[in-house]
Amino acid sequence: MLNDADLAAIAITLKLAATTTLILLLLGTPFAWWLAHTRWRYKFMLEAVVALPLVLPPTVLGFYLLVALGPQGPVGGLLEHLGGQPLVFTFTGLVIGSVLYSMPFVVQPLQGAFASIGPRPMEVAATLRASPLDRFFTVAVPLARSGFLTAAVLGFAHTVGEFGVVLMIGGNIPGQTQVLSIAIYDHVEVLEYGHAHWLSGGLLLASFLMLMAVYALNRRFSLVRP
Amino acid sequence: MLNDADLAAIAITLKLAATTTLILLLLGTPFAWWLAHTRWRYKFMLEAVVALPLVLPPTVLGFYLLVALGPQGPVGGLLEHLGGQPLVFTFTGLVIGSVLYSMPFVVQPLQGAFASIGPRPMEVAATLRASPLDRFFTVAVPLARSGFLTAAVLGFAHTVGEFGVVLMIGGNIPGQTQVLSIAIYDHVEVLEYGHAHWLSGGLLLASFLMLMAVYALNRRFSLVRP
Amino acid sequence: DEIHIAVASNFTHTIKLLGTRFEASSGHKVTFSFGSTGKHYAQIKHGAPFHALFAADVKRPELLDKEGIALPGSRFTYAIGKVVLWSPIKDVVDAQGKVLQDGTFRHLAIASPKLAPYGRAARQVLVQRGIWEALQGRMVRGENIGQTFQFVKSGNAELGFIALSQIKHPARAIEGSVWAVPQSLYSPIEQQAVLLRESDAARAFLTFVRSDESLEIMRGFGYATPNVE
Amino acid sequence: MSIQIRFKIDRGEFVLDVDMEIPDRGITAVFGPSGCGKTTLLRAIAGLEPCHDGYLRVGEMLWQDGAFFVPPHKRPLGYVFQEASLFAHLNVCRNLEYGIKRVPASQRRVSLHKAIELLGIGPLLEHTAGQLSGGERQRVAIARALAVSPGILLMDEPLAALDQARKQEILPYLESLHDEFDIPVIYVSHSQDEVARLADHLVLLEAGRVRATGPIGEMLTRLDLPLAYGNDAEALIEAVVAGHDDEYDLTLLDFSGGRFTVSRHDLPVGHPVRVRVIARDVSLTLEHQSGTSILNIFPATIEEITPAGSAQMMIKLMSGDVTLLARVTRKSASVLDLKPGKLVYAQAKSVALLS
Amino acid sequence: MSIQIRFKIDRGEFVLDVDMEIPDRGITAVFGPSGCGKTTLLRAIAGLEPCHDGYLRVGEMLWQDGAFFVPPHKRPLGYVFQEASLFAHLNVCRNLEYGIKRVPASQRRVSLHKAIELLGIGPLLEHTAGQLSGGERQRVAIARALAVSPGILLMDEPLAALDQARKQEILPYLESLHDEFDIPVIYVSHSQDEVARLADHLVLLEAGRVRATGPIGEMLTRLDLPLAYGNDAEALIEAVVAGHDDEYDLTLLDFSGGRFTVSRHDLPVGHPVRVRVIARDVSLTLEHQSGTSILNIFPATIEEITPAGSAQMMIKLMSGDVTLLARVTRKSASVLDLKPGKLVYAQAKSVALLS
Ligand SMILES: Nc1ncnc2c1ncn2[C@@H]1O[C@H](COP(=O)(O)OP(=O)(O)OP(=O)(O)O)[C@@H](O)[C@H]1O
Ligand SMILES: Nc1ncnc2c1ncn2[C@@H]1O[C@H](COP(=O)(O)OP(=O)(O)OP(=O)(O)O)[C@@H](O)[C@H]1O
Ligand SMILES: [Mg+2]
Ligand SMILES: [Mg+2]
Repeated sequence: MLNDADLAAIAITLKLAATTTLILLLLGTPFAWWLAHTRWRYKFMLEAVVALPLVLPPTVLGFYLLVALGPQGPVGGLLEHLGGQPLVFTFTGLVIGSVLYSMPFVVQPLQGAFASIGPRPMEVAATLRASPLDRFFTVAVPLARSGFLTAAVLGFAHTVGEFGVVLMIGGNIPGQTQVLSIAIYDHVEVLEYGHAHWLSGGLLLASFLMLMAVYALNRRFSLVRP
Repeated sequence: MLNDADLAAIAITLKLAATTTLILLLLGTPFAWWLAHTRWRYKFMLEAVVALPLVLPPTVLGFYLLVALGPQGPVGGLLEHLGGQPLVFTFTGLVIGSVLYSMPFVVQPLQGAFASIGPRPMEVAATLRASPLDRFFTVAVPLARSGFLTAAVLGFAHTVGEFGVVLMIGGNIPGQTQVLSIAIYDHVEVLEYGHAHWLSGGLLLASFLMLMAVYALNRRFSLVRP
Repeated sequence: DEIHIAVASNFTHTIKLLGTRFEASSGHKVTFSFGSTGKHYAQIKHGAPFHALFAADVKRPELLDKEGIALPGSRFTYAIGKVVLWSPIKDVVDAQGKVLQDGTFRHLAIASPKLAPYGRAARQVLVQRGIWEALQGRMVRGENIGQTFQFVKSGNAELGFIALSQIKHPARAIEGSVWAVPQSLYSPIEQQAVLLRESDAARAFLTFVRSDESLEIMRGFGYATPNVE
Repeated sequence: MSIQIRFKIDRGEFVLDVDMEIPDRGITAVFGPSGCGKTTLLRAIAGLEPCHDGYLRVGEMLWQDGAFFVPPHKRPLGYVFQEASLFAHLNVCRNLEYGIKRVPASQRRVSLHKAIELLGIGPLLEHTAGQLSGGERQRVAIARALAVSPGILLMDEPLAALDQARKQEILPYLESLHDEFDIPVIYVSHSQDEVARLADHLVLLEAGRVRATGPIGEMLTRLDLPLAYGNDAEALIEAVVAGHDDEYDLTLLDFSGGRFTVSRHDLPVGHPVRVRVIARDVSLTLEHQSGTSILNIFPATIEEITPAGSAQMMIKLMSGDVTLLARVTRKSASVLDLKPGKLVYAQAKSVALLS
Repeated sequence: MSIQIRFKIDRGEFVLDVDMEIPDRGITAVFGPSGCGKTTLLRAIAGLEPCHDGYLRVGEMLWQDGAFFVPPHKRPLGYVFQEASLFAHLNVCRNLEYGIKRVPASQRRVSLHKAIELLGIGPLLEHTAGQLSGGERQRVAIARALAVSPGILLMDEPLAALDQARKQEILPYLESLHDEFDIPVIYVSHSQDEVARLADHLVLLEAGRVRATGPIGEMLTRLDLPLAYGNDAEALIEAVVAGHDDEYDLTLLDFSGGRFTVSRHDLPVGHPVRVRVIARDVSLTLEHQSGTSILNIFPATIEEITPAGSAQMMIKLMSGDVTLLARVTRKSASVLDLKPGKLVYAQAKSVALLS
């Protein structure tokens, strides 16, 4: 049922979604924390910028990324100048695009979760000898658990389903940048419905199982909460 | 710079995003509240289902919606049987598709925000004579304000930028179902980059201004908070 | 050697078969990236690693040629698309396409005339018949010819202008009812290919595409073939 | 009428199992050690604690009977929670208004203005909950609960966070509430002092069960209850104002065993009052002594003597028909040869007029 | 060494402005009405309240001096917050362990085991914060703060939510902390009773400023401070154990004015103790009386007389070189003709041994 290209696409998709989610959590967490706590006057501008990539259709965003990251673009040009490899049509390029596009889905829930903790638990932890980083991980993160869950699920799922950006800056190269969503799209596009149903069904089922596991696990942990 | 079709597309886009966001908030709020408070054993399954549409590429989701809502599909067939109008290629169809696709972006932040309020404020309100609905609006909603903000921003922005689903079940009829994202996409596709830049730039600027206003307003209100 | 080729979506089935044959006979390996020609053009301009482009039209290959991105002299027409008016239901479409004037259909699907050559052809047909304006409100547009087909196939649009290649398969008969639109009603949908990078394998593949064996295959999938000079 | 309460709430290790009837007038104190179920009981009365098979009737209102259940917001009660519970999204003023708005104007009896003044929160009206000190928060919460003009007031240690001076201001006001508006109060406290000062009726909880319940005066002097053995063991005596001594600013109070002299309180002659005499403040002498600064000396008969620890004795006295408690060392009891039936003089060094 | 504190924190209507030096041994109580800035002061000491131009030295450790600032987690302190502050995501046991894990084993001095036992939270170790009663939460918070073996302990009304019996158990333990481990404690309270019982040193705050500071004994009997006029006005007396009366289970304590008799405490002869005599428990007689249950009678000279309200007088007495307070009615003062210099007998009905 699944040919080699499909299998490769699945592997790339998982790798892309996992990498993107990981990077988003890594970058998004401190950023969301900062947004939740800064008293900077103009933070509302930054908050607006975070949500901005969303309003562009993905293909169009992908197009602009292509221009920016391409050899004639500002980023790509600079990179080339410094002797780096170009980013477009590579897995790295895909990751950059996905990270940008899925950013708000990770940053916003985290920011909300951090803000709702309030200052008290962190103060308590400080009086119990926990350094800022220590208390961040042992207090803020567990208390913001539901925010992390939302962020991770939205970020991961959105990256799996994302397609326009990835198509544009990835170039749909089988085995390298062809992800599952594009593979399914291709099948639908050329009327290979049977194949598309299989892939979609499998994707849905796998995602459903994964999400269910995540939520069930979350439920088990949260039983400890008040 | 902008032709009539563009202007119509802008109007439809705004109408679609506003309608979708409104419907999502209306439906998503009670649903999120229920998810946040139920002790139903199997709620984790429902939580997984909510995030599921995300993992399908929008065009593919659109395709399945097209089939489901079409005259031979289960929903469309039933509707036709009951003497209703078909939904595909109508604004209503667009709304249905967008609602389904943007659902998790609204439900999940709301659920998180509701859960983090805890039971106490609602109990207090009950002892102050507030009926369940009353206290929901006067206590739960204001306390979950940041969740509503996140939900509305993500829902709105995602609908504006959404494109695959809308293209598929809208049929891209100018003045009826041609939204801005498709218009921009068309320009990029046929190398009318100048036009695309204008539209994208305008969209970005307008969105930026709107988001900034939202966040700045939010900041002003939240100054009252602890 | 391994070569990588960007191909317009409508040509997917055909080129896959060509690719398999080519690999068997030459020992090279070919991979394809399918997509809209507009995207491929943008990607090629920004450094996409394709060896060749099989476009859905003439315009983009011409541009690449002019801009000096394509290898000089490599551009050629590999196939000519045929437009049909199709419905999956029997007897909806008559052999003269009268249904367009008399029919009570709710939706007619076409590809976006702006984006897709098949859409442009559909418009030419309707303009010729003088019903382009009248049908505006009943027309739904697919982003590409694939989507247009889905509109019709799913029953949401009763009929639509699609590519013959979408319903014609060498091994199967055509379902439903169809009007094969006369070539005279629209300007030919020439699909051109260009070579983008120097590669013996790629040149070999382009040559293979022009072979009689290949042309036979293309005709089987519903394309007209250019007169080989 | 009365308040009838029957609840059984099972929480695993802890089970609240109460079945009691308390008066629906005056202040009923719920007293017991930490973790005995006081808060749980109050929550159940408010309808906040799910309890499938309970029974609750407050005066003529049936609030719960098995499956029949009046939801919390339909119960005309005021609740002061044990922990700060101000709405974080509203400032003090709007917190106060929240409940009032939901009470029909015709049912408003308590003056918000008065409550604000009394609780000293006037200058804080524009603050948010986060900008208040612990005591300030609690005071706002009290005012908020009062402002809904409740039919019954449930208070969970409302004064624990307040200083003595503030307590002294609020307590009389709470008392006046039930005098003026006839609002019964159920008052959770672990301060025997506060309880004696305020309560008319006492419910003694122990590990989720009612150990005893009854009028405060009786309960405080029952030598079979722990109340009589604490540092604050005391007797409450009903008396009436007999007159005033204008020269020394004193008030004279008559009870069946004699006359108390206390600092002046502006009450009309004949007004009934409650006087509190702490056991450790009462000394016994064999003769009526003079040349002492103690003004309150009464003849009394020893009723009962129980050891209170190894060095002390708790002595129950009858003066007239009034019970007094005195705590003396075993040595004194032995030296003075105290035994039931003996006539002694009880000297009460300090006597507090409560209401 | 000492603790030197200088803070100025401006919050608009409220300004905390303190500059004081307190001892770095024993228990220092911070006492004052609700909203006077006690919590703010404690938070500033912990480093939780931003204060740009403050100075704070604890013993030999400089914690703040203008821009120099030791962050809270590097200050070896224990903090019991005024409001419950358990981590909601951890059960009781893990709450307790949180701090301990972060203290090097070599610096652990306080036994968690002992603290758990004393605070009676052994059966609650598996509970989460939401499953605890108000008092239980507070007890866990105290144990958690103790368990980090702090160099200084900051406690914000730690016992307000606890019943008398529990307080009686915890107070001696807190005292033993500074005896055993030499941990200084800064203790916020609005209970004069608790303060007198516990504190060595007192800081009196009023509206953000230090009204007075000094050793507890001195502060309590200063007639220019409000402490001497409350219901709990009292004197603290240093005494030593003189012997025991085994027959009656009593302990005899000598001080320069005579000998106290109190319930037995198992202390060696010669052990220094602190005795508390509440002003309202002290009556004055002109003659030494007999036939009374009162055991503690001392000759004393009247030092100073001040009115306390319109009906009462506060009388400062010297017995030996010790100050006592007696509160009597103006009438008694007049009848007995009390005036400075006069010799009287002070009868202390009840006397509490504190440590
Ligand atoms: N964030 C803030 N903004 C403005 N004023 C504040 C803020 N926090 C506290 N205050 C005010 O500072 C004063 C001192 O507060 P603090 O919490 O130190 O009082 P406290 O002595 O601990 O009182 P309590 O005994 O009631 O706990 C109070 O009047 C309070 O209203
Ligand atoms: N959700 C819960 N699950 C299990 N046990 C609980 C839960 N909530 C409270 N308890 C237990 O129920 C008992 C009674 O709690 P409650 O809050 O009624 O005590 P309390 O008398 O108000 O004590 P305090 O004076 O300390 O506030 C406590 O032992 C507590 O540990
Ligand atoms: Mg309680
Ligand atoms: Mg405080």
